[in-house]
Amino acid sequence: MGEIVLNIENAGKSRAALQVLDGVSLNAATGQRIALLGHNGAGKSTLMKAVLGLTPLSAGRISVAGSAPGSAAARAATAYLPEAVAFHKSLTGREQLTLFARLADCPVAQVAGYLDRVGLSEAADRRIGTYSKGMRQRLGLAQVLLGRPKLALLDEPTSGLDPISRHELYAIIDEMAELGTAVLIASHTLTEVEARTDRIAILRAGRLVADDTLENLTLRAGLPTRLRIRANGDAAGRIVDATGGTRVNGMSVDLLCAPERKMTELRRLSAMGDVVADIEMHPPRLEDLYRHYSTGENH
Amino acid sequence: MGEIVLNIENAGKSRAALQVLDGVSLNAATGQRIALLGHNGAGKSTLMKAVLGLTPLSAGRISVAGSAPGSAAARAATAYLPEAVAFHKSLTGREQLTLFARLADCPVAQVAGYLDRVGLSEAADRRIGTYSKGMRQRLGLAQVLLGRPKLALLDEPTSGLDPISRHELYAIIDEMAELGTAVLIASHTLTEVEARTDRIAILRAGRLVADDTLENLTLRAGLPTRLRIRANGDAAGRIVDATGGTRVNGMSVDLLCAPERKMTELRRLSAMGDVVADIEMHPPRLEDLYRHYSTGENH
Amino acid sequence: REELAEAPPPSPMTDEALSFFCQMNISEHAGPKGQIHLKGMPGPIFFAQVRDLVAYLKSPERDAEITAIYVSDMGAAQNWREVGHENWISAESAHFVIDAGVAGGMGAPEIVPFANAGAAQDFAARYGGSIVALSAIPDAAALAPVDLDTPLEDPA
Amino acid sequence: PLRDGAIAETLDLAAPGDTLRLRPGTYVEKTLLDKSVTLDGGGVATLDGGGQGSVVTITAPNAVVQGLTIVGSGSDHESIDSGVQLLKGATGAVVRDNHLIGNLYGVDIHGAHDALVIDNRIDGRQDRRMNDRGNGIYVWNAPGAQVTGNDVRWGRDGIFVNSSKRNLFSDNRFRDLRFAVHYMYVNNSEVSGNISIGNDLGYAVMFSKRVRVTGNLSVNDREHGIMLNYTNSSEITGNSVQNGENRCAFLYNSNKNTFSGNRFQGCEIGIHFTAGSADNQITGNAFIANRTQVKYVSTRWDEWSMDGVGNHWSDFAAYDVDGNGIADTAYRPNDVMDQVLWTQPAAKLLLGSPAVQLVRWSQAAFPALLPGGVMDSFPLMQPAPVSVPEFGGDLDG
Amino acid sequence: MIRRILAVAMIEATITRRNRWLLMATVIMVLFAVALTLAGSAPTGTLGVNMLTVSVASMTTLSVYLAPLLALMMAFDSIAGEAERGGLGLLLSYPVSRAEILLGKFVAHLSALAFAMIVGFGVAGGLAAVQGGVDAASLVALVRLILTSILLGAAFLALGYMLSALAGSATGAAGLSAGLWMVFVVLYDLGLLGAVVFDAGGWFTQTLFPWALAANPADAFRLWNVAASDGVAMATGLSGAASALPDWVAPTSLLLWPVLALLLARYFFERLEP
Amino acid sequence: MIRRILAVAMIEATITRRNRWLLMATVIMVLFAVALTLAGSAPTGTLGVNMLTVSVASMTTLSVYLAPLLALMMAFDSIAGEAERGGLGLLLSYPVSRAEILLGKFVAHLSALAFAMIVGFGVAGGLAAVQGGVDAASLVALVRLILTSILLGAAFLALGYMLSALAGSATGAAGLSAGLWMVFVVLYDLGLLGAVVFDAGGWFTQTLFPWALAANPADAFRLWNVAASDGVAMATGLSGAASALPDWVAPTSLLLWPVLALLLARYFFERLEP
Ligand SMILES: Nc1ncnc2c1ncn2[C@@H]1O[C@H](COP(=O)(O)OP(=O)(O)OP(=O)(O)O)[C@@H](O)[C@H]1O
Ligand SMILES: Nc1ncnc2c1ncn2[C@@H]1O[C@H](COP(=O)(O)OP(=O)(O)OP(=O)(O)O)[C@@H](O)[C@H]1O
Ligand SMILES: [Cu+2]
Ligand SMILES: [Mg+2]
Ligand SMILES: [Mg+2]
Repeated sequence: MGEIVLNIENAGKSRAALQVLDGVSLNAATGQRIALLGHNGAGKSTLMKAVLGLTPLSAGRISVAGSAPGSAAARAATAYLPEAVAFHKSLTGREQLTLFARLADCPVAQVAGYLDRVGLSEAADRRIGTYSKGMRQRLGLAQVLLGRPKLALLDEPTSGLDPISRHELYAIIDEMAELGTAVLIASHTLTEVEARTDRIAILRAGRLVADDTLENLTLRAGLPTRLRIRANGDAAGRIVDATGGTRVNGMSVDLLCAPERKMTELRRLSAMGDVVADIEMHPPRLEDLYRHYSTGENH
Repeated sequence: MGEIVLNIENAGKSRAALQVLDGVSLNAATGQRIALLGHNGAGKSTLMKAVLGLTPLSAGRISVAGSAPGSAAARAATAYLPEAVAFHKSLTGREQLTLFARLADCPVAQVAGYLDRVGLSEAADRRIGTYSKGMRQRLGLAQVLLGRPKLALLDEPTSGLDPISRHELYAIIDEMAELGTAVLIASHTLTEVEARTDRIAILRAGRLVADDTLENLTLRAGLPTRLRIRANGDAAGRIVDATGGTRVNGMSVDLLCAPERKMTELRRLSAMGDVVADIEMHPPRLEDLYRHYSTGENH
Repeated sequence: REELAEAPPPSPMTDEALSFFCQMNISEHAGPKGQIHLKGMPGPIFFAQVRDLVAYLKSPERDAEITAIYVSDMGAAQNWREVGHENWISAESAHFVIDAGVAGGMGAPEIVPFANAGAAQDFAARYGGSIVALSAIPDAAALAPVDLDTPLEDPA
Repeated sequence: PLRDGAIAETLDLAAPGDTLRLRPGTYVEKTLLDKSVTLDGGGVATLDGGGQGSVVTITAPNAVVQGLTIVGSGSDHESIDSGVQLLKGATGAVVRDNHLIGNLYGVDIHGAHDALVIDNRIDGRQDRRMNDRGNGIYVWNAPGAQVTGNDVRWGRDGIFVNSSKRNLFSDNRFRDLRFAVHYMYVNNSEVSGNISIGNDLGYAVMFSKRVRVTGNLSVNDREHGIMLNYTNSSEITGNSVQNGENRCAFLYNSNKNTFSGNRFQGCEIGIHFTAGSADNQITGNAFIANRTQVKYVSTRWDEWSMDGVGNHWSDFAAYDVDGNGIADTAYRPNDVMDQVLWTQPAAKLLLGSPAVQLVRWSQAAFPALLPGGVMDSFPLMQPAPVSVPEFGGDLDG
Repeated sequence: MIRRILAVAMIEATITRRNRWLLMATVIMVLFAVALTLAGSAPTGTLGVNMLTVSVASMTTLSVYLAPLLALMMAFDSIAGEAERGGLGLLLSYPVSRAEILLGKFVAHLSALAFAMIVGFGVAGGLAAVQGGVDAASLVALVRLILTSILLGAAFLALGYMLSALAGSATGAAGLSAGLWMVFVVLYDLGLLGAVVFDAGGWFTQTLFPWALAANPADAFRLWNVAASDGVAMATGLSGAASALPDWVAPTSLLLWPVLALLLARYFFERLEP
Repeated sequence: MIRRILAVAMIEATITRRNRWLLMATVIMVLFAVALTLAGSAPTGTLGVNMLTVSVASMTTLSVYLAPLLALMMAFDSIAGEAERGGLGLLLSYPVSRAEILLGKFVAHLSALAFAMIVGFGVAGGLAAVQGGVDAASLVALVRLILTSILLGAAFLALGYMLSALAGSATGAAGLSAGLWMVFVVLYDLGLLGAVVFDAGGWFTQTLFPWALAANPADAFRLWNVAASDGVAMATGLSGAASALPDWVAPTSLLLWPVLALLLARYFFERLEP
């Protein structure tokens, strides 16, 4: 694991009566891609703003590349894609990006390239007011690429992007990570995040309830694997009786079993001989994990 | 098929040099759920705004429940969720929703119920300015439920919603459809749309390039099914030679074949005997279809 | 001028008529009189001497827009004392004798109006002075300080 | 004796220097004092002229009429029917302490020199129109006449003085008249310490020279408190004019006069200059709360201060940083807007409009733009005190 | 329709209250009116009118400035801002017509304005009355002042909506509003004044000028208040001049303007693409 | 740092041009200055005074009102509005300090203001010069007017930023700006005048008052222009106070204010949570 770029210790933030963040500790090392999940209002965006120094914390501390959040050094090291990108509508995409390039100390000549990269070359000289939602999001994306950030905070980066741009986006994220950027992605699109991140952090009502790799989380969650057993002929009834599973459209039986009981069950099924035509194994997916961690429910 | 609620004929819209919509014809009948797909800037939001009468067309015509778009009757029949929901930030969620209920001629007493439905009861009396992005989106959703619209136009309804709310959303859509509402959903989240809509329409640069059920589209697209053949032992080379497929990590071979050639290929593979250990069949998914229709590429 | 078409007719001189500047009853004083009609005012403002009327006209001050100006026709007057109540003539068309060295009703040097140029000439021939139109009356004739010790003639 | 004609009979018998004391009662007869006698009503006798001619006529020098109530003069303006008429020859005649009621004229000093009219109460007629009434005291060609301490009410002018000189009118009270004091063609006279209340016009000086108007009070007079009309070289000092409905002071073709130490307060216009009034010296006066302090249409500058002393202006919020009682900056009562409004009455419709205020405001800040008019380079911070008779405020007593 | 207008009006009223416009407007009105009344009490002297009349006369002038200003400030953001923030599209997808939205906002803002006027002028008027007595005529003048101020405010509210619909952006609308205020409140009269001086009593001054004056709502307001009350006319110094026009002209102008401006605002609002 | 300030300034300049503020401000300035010059010329024509001097004198008063107004109008939206629209958070994630952002906006807006001033006063001055001749002194006065107007604008731009950072919402900022304008341009002087009248030449009037006057940037502007021009100084109500102060006070005040106000703006901007 590389150097720690982002270090959040015990971050707390209260707003009026609300405890928006509560004892959140999180680290990100160079090249890591971390998904930040959580229900609406869990505090994801607030955490990002705190990392940016836009919002002061009420407790705990954050350091970004060794500096305090909001310090010039921290900001130079950080790229940010807000959840609701807003640009001045009377500027063109190129003008807006040029401003950011200048501020990020990045050669202005590269602006055209970045615009092309996010598919905005044609619209570059139109006013942002005429952009579609996705086009604005793309422009937001383009500004993330400026400079060589050590830390990228992407707040729902795929929102508004069309499917093809989403793939592009994850390609970009991978590329950034490869170049050593630590990427923190707040997202609700679990399927995408599942495959594309190294670690997953889940916020629940301001508390960090999970922060690990997908495998470890799966293990730790102890969520049951679903076995789908296709019966030969009309043996489904027998299988139900034997395993305590539930019958699915006549021929099949679904069986939930905890990870530690999986091999036992498999062996028992094998022993049943040719009444079992086929067994499919569905390990828990991120969605189930998410449900588990983010709601605190047990299935 | 029910009564036609939305009838778009040859709609065209040009903006400055841009042809944003170009000869778009689309119908929606009661109870239909139609996905509207397309790349960023394809014209989805513009089409919706035209249906709402917010944007005048430059060509063609639209009728909503038999009335002109923007007429009182048409608006009474329509619910709309904009892609960027914006409410007055100094109002509370309840006040905002109450206004909409009054305008939609819907009993104000129901407001609390709808707020609960989208999970905002706790935040109902806080100012919208303090809402998280997803909470604002939820409020937007709540206002769609008001009244009994004949037509619901949802522009990226899941954007910003957490995974659990997304499920909720599609449940709500199904419920509306069951009650006879024609629902038009502009979305980029193909996986969700795939399972939850009756028909799929795809815009490409302002032109409607697809409008059919998923099956028909698949048929018509003639996209190749991918066959993954696992070789026994080291027979992979032989299989490549025989089929012209591409070798995948030593043991397997991928073979793309057009729908009409699928059975022929299968037969040929069967005939090869036990060199073939296993065959997996991957029919084209919506993502492939989308790529096909929305970019005009052929893979 | 255009507004002459709608100009109000002259008002007869009454015993109540007060001279605009000095608030005295003009009928009690000899010599030619004047009246000026102002827009929006029920009656004219009167002047015990034509000199004062001219002074009013020459002053840049305006109470309202002037709609008509009348002066006594001394040609039609019975005599200097009884000027007559109805013999008003439009000041624009009158002939004025200035510098005649005659005293007006209040005692200041007077500017004497006549409808008839001949009558004016007769007057000038008798008392001196020259004949001018309203617009040609010099400022001095109306505005110059008056030396009360200068003897003036009281015309018959 | 109360019989009609009794006085005449008694007078026939009287010798110069005698005093006739009348018994209480009303004597209906006209009296001619052609001897230097004193006719004393003792405050209880009434002379009634019976509505013909003058009630008392004096032709003898040093005759005295006092303590009488005199009523019933005739109504002829031509013969100036009066309560008491002092004709030529009545030099040094005295009219004192009488109450003259309802006579066409109260006292007519007609050619009598050095007559004295003192402490009479003259109530003129109310029944006729103002024009047809006579004057309270009429002074014609009466050099040296003094009118003092009289109380004149109703009638036309309180004192009308015509073609006279060396008169003193002092300490009189005038109410409900046309003019309180009316000067025509009079030189070298003085009006002082009088009170004028609710008359059309207070002190009107016309065609006169070297008149001193000083220490008088004018309250609620309708047209002007003090008017100078063709009047030159006069001195108007220490007067107080209050609450005139129109102008506190008005000058028409009047030159070389001095206004000093006057207080002009609460009038529509403080002082109004018109046609050809020049070389007047205006210093040490107080202009207090007049709606328009000065109305003076002029294209040249007129300096209203002398030797570093100007006037007091109640509307001038000025600084006196050195505390010498004189404001640090000059005061200009009128601006371009005033000139426009005076010369273009139609523009009055714009009064109160922000545009007008904008113009005024910039004019106030930069009076260099002004096209002439009055300028007071040494405005006084405080008004100078005036000494005028007390106006008791009882309008009916 | 009434129901929908009221629904919009209620929300707008809430917003007006929340963003403290109501408070601001009221405080401004009270401050100015009271300051003017107190300041005006000293040097006006006795004009034969009572304090309240004098105070009403000064407040008439004040209102010429303030009523349009407050109205424009309340109005300029209300369409452009909502369009810019994106809420307008959603609102317009409801079965509420643009005219109804406009009227709803108008009702709310006008109520706020009316509240501010009544409190401001009321307090100042009360003060003047306490200090210097009242009579029926001056009370009527005060009530007239308040009502006409509200009318004036209504005209400029509607004009503000028009600009807001025209401008495209809230800042643009703010600029246009400032311009409009200048034109109507200052420049127009300045132009007329210039023309009168230049014309020197000619045809323009005699025939066109009073009508041109009455055509401006700010001037119509002034003329109405002054012409209707002798006392106020006297206190303003305008007596006599106001009679240059028939009595009905100024009131008609002031009553027509809000209607006209609302129609204009509606026209431009209809053309607005959110 | 300079580079970043310039980057922000360039963008702000573009925005100012695009949303027509530059045009508006210029048009307003030209209209007013020219109107005032022409209106002033009619009755003063006969005076024989140098027209340009007259025009400059009038325009000084104009500028006291307009420069703060235009500056506040340009400034009020620029922080609150951007925070409201959401662009500020992103901007602040860049390595550009708030002070730099502030300065960038300041540079852009001040340039726009300067442009409007130069064109407006220039045109009016030119007009006056053409009509009534020029001399060196009046030209100097014109240039001084333009420069001090820009300084005055700078002070109020910065004050506007301060309010914009304070207010939280653009409409709130608009209201506060209106209030600030009233206070500095009108109420402050009114208060001082009241105090002077009340004090009746006492200690306050003689010692504190001139300094209090110079402490207000709008008055400092006036004092500077008045004191520097002989012709006007003697004639103005301010000359007493102006002469009671050392020469350097008013210029110092006017030069300090923009700096001070920028520091204040920065202080409140730093505290703003976007
Ligand atoms: N007001 C406008 N003026 C000019 N062009 C516009 C305007 N609004 C939209 N467009 C252009 O019209 C095209 C279609 O925009 P639209 O918002 O309908 O796209 P969309 O399909 O909804 O895209 P997205 O998926 O990003 O929301 C885009 O190219 C956009 O730039
Ligand atoms: N300015 C604010 N004032 C008060 N409360 C706020 C403010 N901003 C956010 N909150 C509250 O803080 C909590 C966290 O908000 P945040 O935006 O961080 O949520 P989030 O996890 O990003 O949600 P989403 O998925 O909807 O974007 C929410 O309950 C929200 O209502
Ligand atoms: Cu006389
Ligand atoms: Mg968020
Ligand atoms: Mg869209």
